[in-house]
Amino acid sequence: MELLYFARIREDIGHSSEIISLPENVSNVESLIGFLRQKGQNYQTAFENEIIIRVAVNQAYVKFDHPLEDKDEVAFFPPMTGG
Amino acid sequence: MELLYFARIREDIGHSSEIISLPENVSNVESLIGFLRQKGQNYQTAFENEIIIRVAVNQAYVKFDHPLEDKDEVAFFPPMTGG
Amino acid sequence: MKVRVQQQNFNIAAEIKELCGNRTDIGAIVTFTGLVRDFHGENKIQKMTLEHFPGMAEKQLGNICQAADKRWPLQGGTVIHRYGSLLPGEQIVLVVILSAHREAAFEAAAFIMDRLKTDAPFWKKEQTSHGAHWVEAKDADIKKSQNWKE
Amino acid sequence: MKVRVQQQNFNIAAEIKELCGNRTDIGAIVTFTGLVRDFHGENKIQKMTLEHFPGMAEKQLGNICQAADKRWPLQGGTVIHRYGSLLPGEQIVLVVILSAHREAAFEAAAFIMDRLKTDAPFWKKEQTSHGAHWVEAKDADIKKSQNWKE
Repeated sequence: MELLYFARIREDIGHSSEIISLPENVSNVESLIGFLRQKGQNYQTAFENEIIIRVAVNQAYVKFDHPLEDKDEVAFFPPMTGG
Repeated sequence: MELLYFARIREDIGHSSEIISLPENVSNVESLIGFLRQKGQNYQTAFENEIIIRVAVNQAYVKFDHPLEDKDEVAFFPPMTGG
Repeated sequence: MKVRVQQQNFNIAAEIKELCGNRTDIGAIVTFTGLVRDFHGENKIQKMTLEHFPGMAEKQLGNICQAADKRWPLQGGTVIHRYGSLLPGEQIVLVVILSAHREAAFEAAAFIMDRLKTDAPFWKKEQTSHGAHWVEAKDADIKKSQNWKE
Repeated sequence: MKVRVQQQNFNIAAEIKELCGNRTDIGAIVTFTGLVRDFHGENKIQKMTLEHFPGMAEKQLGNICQAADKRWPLQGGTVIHRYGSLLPGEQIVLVVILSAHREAAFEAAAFIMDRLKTDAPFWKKEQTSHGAHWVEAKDADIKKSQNWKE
């Protein structure tokens, strides 16, 4: 599973991407965030406030209950501010 | 009094402007149109349908009951179609 | 805002550049360009002739711009309307609006075009494959026609 | 419609020309240009950095254009969004819409900008006289945030 981070979340975590194996107890976006929070203070800070976290799986926006597979690309980022 | 004609009205009448003295019984736009209608078939055709006549006195749009003075510039034209 | 009534063509990039100069406080630029279309209903347009009321045309466009300026927080703008003979594909009218906010810029540009259509003294004559004729105004409502603001 | 995500600047006249070519069936061109402003509230902006999600940015802009095309009778369009470092006064985004009718062109351009703001993966970071910070989205509504279309 490839994880991508953008903008504030990328800065909080300290890198822009990583490859992980889908953890046993991770079935959807919500539980993936729970898993990532345990990886360290930087992840805790990045994922502290779920209200300002957006997720795209395979480049399509999804809700936190979206199921995940090991082949997915999962991107985390704050609300968008382009234009 | 200077009279100006534009677009279809100018073509119907056959010229684009003329100078007349304010006729005795002409007090407003409505009665000026009545006076002009008597000047010939070309004027009758031009002013046949009041619904599609617009008037500007001294370059400001007015209604048919607008009073007139000899020093006024009165312009007649059809509904506008610019843009 | 600037108003121009002219026979010659205009260049949108040059107009924007002249308006903006070196300003850095502008957030949004909305432009509208109106072009001569090749068909009007069934009729193929060969040429379009635009007649106008010199002096009053500029004055009315100025009034419309003033009304827009009162209504929205704008940072400048330009309205150019051409007259004379135009071929299909040629530019007729340009509206450029600057604002710190996009909603204001969009609304003001649309407002100016709507007002311009009914309030600015221009008349289109189409030369078609079936002869020449004056374009009819779209809303020939009697009440509305005599209800103009003084 | 065409979508481009690029670092380099763009030229509005060149984009319009490329879209229109020698076509004579277009009645209206509406454009929106978004610029970097020198102030955000009290903060003087020195620089703006735009981050984006490569691939997904293009895809989302394409989706937004498709939605506009379904909704209005359009004759073509271009959306360009820049990324990287930009100074106050520089261009960020361009939307060009062609249509036979002005209402459609105005509405489609406004729609694309509204959707782009919330749906296209771009993020602005401002370098100000009081340090650098990520620009916050304007509607941080909890419900809305988790209610995205799949």
